[in-house]
Amino acid sequence: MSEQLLFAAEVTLNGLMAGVLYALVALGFVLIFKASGIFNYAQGVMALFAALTLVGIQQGQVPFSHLINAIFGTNIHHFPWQVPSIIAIILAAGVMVGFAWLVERYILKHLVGQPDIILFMATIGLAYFMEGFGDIMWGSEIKTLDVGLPSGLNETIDTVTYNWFGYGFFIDNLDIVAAVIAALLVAALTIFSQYSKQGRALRAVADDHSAALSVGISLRFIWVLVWSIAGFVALVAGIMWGAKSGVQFSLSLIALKALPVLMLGGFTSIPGAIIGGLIIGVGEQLFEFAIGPLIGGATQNWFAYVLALVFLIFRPQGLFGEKIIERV
Amino acid sequence: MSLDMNANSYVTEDGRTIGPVVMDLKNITLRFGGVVAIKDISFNIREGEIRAIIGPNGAGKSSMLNVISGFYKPQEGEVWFRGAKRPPMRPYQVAQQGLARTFQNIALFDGMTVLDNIMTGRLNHMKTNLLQQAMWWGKAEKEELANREVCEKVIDFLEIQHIRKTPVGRLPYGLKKRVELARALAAEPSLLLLDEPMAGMNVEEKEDMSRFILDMNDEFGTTIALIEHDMGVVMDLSDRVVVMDYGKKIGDGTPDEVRNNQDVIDAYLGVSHD
Amino acid sequence: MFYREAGDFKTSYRDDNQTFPIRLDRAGYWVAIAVAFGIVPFFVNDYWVNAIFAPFFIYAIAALGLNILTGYAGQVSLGTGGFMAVGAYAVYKLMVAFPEINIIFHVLMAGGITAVVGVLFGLPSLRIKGFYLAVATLASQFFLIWLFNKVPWFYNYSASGQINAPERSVFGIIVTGPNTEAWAKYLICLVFLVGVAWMARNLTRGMTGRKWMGIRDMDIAAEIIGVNPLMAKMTAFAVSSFFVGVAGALFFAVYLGAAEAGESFGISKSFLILFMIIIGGLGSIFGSFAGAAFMVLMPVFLKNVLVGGMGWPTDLAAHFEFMIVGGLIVFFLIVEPHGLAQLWRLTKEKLRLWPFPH
Amino acid sequence: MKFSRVAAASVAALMVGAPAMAELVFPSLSYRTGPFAAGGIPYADGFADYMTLLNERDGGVGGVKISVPECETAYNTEKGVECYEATKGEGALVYNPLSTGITYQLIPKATADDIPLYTPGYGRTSAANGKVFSHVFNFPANYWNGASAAVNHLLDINGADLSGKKVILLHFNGAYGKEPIPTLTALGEKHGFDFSAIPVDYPGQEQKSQWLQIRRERPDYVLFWGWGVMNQVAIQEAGNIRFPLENMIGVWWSGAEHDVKPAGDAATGYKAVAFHGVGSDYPVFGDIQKYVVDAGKAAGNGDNVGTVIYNRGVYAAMMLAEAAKKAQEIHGVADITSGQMRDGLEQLEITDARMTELGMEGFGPAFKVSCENHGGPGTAAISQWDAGKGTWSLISDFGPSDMEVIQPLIDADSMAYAAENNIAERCN
Repeated sequence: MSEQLLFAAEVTLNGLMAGVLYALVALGFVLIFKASGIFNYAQGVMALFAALTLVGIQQGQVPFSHLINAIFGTNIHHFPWQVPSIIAIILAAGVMVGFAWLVERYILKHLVGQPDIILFMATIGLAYFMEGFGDIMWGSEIKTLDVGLPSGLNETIDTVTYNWFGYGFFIDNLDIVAAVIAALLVAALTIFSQYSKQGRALRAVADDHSAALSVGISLRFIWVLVWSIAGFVALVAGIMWGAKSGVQFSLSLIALKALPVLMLGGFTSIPGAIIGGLIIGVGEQLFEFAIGPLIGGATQNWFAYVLALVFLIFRPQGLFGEKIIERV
Repeated sequence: MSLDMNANSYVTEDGRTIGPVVMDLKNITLRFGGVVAIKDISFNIREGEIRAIIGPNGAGKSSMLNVISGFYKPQEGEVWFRGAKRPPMRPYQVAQQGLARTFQNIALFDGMTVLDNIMTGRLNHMKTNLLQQAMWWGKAEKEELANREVCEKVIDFLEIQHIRKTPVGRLPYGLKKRVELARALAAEPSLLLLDEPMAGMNVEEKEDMSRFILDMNDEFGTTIALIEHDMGVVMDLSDRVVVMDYGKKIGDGTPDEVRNNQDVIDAYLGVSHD
Repeated sequence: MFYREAGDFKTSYRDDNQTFPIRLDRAGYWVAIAVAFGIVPFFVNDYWVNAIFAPFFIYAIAALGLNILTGYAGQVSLGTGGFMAVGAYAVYKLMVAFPEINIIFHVLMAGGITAVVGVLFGLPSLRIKGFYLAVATLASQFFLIWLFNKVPWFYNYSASGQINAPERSVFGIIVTGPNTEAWAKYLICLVFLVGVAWMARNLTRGMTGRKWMGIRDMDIAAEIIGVNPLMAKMTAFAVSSFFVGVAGALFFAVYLGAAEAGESFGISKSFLILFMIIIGGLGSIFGSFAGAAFMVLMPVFLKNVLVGGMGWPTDLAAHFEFMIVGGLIVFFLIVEPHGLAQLWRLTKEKLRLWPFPH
Repeated sequence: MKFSRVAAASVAALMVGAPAMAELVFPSLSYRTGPFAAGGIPYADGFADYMTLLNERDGGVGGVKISVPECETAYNTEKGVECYEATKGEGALVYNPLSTGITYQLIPKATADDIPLYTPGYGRTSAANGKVFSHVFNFPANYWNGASAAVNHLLDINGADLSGKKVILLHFNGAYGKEPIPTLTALGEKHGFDFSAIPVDYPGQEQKSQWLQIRRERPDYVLFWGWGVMNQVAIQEAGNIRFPLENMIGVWWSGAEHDVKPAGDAATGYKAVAFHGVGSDYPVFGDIQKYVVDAGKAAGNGDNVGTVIYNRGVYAAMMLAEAAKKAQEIHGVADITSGQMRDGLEQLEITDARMTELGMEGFGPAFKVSCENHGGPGTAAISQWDAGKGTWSLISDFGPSDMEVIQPLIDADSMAYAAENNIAERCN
């Protein structure tokens, strides 16, 4: 194989891995959109908030210490303990469930029946609120997240590919772990929605709101449930991205990576989110590899959007979205 | 009574003049995927008449109206308007030719006032460009006021002066129907399409609406094609009636002719098709 | 008791059509204009202009632009920052290339260039609707910023990629550059704002505005009654982008004096202006003003209260600001989806009946 | 509206509430929030803590107390402008906004207002030319010095021969990141190494393709100009692809503890250019601990003392305090104005003896500012990270940079600015 082809293959593989991470974020959007028709812009901030909470619990930080210190003139920062990762993850997931309940109780309940775009803008407001809230609760300095995930070059793949092609492929261990976890998550969600009572209710609501209501499914319960699941997905995404870069403000910007994935895959389709994520992941890496050097590079920020845009012009409902039928 | 349907124009019993054919539909077939909504239907609409399309639910009446107003493109057949075959065109171009319509599920612009809604009916009569409108003074204002006068006439005619400045979203159903009619009428259309103008109304409202339809036809000479499934009302109002069932035309003629048509009676009494 | 329409009979459609049908409103409007042009310029200092008036006026122009697109024509856009950048870079290139032409024309031409770009990026709106369109406009945001960063021609090959506004004057009064007097800066922004607001008002009360609102409220019905959706959407994109471009041009040339695409016109700018129109009121001229004033004044106010008044650390205050902005957006959407403008209208309606509530 | 009246009242209160007694006002335009908070917090803390130390230990400068009004910019230019205008009225002596974008806004404004700007290690590089930029000071070193220092280090470890070597600059795709490109291009021609640049767009969370490219091209050295989350990701990715980190050199804004810690042990050996000392092994930090932190007067929670960016804040504050002292000497008044402060900055002289006196022996170079040269000596050292010990250490002395290459670049860029803005040359 020629060298360029090998490089392209390596880039493609890495693009697939990156795509899995994008899909993970997009998954949270799809869940909420399916169940409630809300395009939840706050999903990225939820990932940040979940990761902040995880690190905060892990390191025994005192929540709101900044605020307490400012008001009472005290100087407290940490509890005298550290919490093991697994317990911290469970606690953080619990916080996300509580958060879901609060969102339903104080926001969604009051916005039932509003146009989609109003709901969308409400989630933008929610995102801002949570950003400030997360910072007040845990402080805005950068935090190192370590739950024991491996990272770095995968030796086996490197050696095997070197023996085959004379060029060792680079695959990040963290990406492999992320791919496995994402696969497990999707499998778990599928099983949950197929075989559990709540899952069936969830699918019923996604299918037809009013019909589901008429057979006695509590919409409010479903919303809390789905926001909790989305919160958990956000926690997983937050761990994956946070392990890469530390937990900080920029983590919330990963939402921007997921939006083109959604456009491509359709807002209502879980397979769409995954395949869309893979297409975007591979597409932007290959574009940067092949075309990037010709036009000066740093194309990742917009390429995904332009790709999705061009695609949408030809298929307005996305890859797996339901066909739009217009009526009067 | 003897009417020569093939003559270019004739005078009805009540003294109105019915002119030549305005709209001629020839062998229209419309399919959605595998479902045939309209199957090989032909009929025409004459100038000045009130033409009704009736039929049970799902007969394809609304689809027919949508074909006429250009929203659906039939797979087969031709639409002739004012003696010329209508080329494929977008709905707004159809409207520019002088068609106006109302909708079964009211399609008013909820965010605008009654007056603004009615003014939208005038949009094919307004010619100032973007720049002139941005500057307002002069042409744009003059045109706006001239068209406002037309709308005020329609408002007077339909007796909705008191709600002129009310946002449409706040109106009750019956008034909304009336505003929608006003919007269509304000366009001074050469053919007015009414999609179930009396659906969901009580008797009193129905009477009002019937009166407006007759007056419109009478005073402005507006050609009207309407869909309705209240047989009684239709028979009183219209000059000629098309009856549809399962996408097919099963009857066409004066109300009396239709009333005595065996197929029509079967369809309305629910005789099974085998 | 004095605020009512009784006794204020309209004898022509022209009178009935005016912007402020109530006499007191009309008077208030003229007083506000007179004060803004005749009195304030004599008292403003650098702080008031640079921290409050200039950003308020310029954001109000941008908010008017976005409100036309989103509030009137119903097309949600998250690309406002990118279009402001087009205005800014266009005015920079024009100012440098044609120093002999008056800056007013440069700003207007920058608006025109932005309008063309806006129409170009608005074309997909014919096929793509709702959220898909909102997300698609992000493509223009990211692409434009990347472009201005990447192509050195836009910043005249300067080492750092920053653009600096050279000194230009109108009727001999310097309006750009560091030596601009506070009042000159204030007045030039005000003149543009009044002009833009007047145009926005005219367009929205006439047939153009009705076409936009028709597309917004029910696009299919609008098309069937005769609105050409292509023309309606494209004029909305063009007019909106023109205003946003003017805002971007003023933002760079008059207000900041120096800019860099990613930093000054990033995605947060797009969101900021979207918030302005949500809080102020979608589909309302007054709302664009109210929203811009609110979003400019509130941080300054909060900072002075929390940091200046209560002695809190600046970071806490900044975090609170985020929470309050976010909370207010949610609050407004729940309580009053039509924003400050609607609250204002309701207040006036109450006032009209006062002191006899029935 | 009622609301605006309240706002107006509070603004007015803030503006009228100018200090009753004489104070030296050094506003701190900080960013403790937003995407760059990780760097903004320690810097603001260091800056404020040193000024507090002077107040507590020495009673201010020349007997006049110092006040450091802090204003949050969130690295946002408009907020920066607002902060500038808000604090200007309080009698601000000098601005140090820690943001290249805000600096560009303020250069013309501050010059017109006769207030100096002090931008050590950032801002507009060509402002080192005092003939054009009368009110801007960026001593002791700027970006181009930093680029040159990195190349000098490479020359050192390669026996002064870089010909045929491949050097890649991985940079933030914005004004700041593009600064070193002309210098490095020129140096590449001079020393015969093969130079190319790879941009990373804001925020830089995802750099896989850039690092795959680096892995393919196998450069000998990677130079790095990043800020914010880009730093952490880049160092981590470098470790991931097994790029030898001792061959990666960051600029001083890419060399703080929080940049390397997320990468863990893999970051050991990473180098960064520094223009001041690292660690807390200087007597001044003992004083800060004693007079400021232990007295509960620290700006932050005190655990930043001795970190790289904190030290930079301290260093900047020290320079300004020294310049204020100089200004007091020149003009013979204790309560100086911003114009006098400018004179103090222009005639500032830092000697080794004075550094020792300040408890900062060897923390930075000795130098003298002049009317022509506002950029100082342009010296810089190389520091290296040891993940095991968790500390940075200097592995070279503060060496000079290649002014032969840099000076023409400074002259060309500043002259272009002068021509564009009709500025007459000073100092003649």
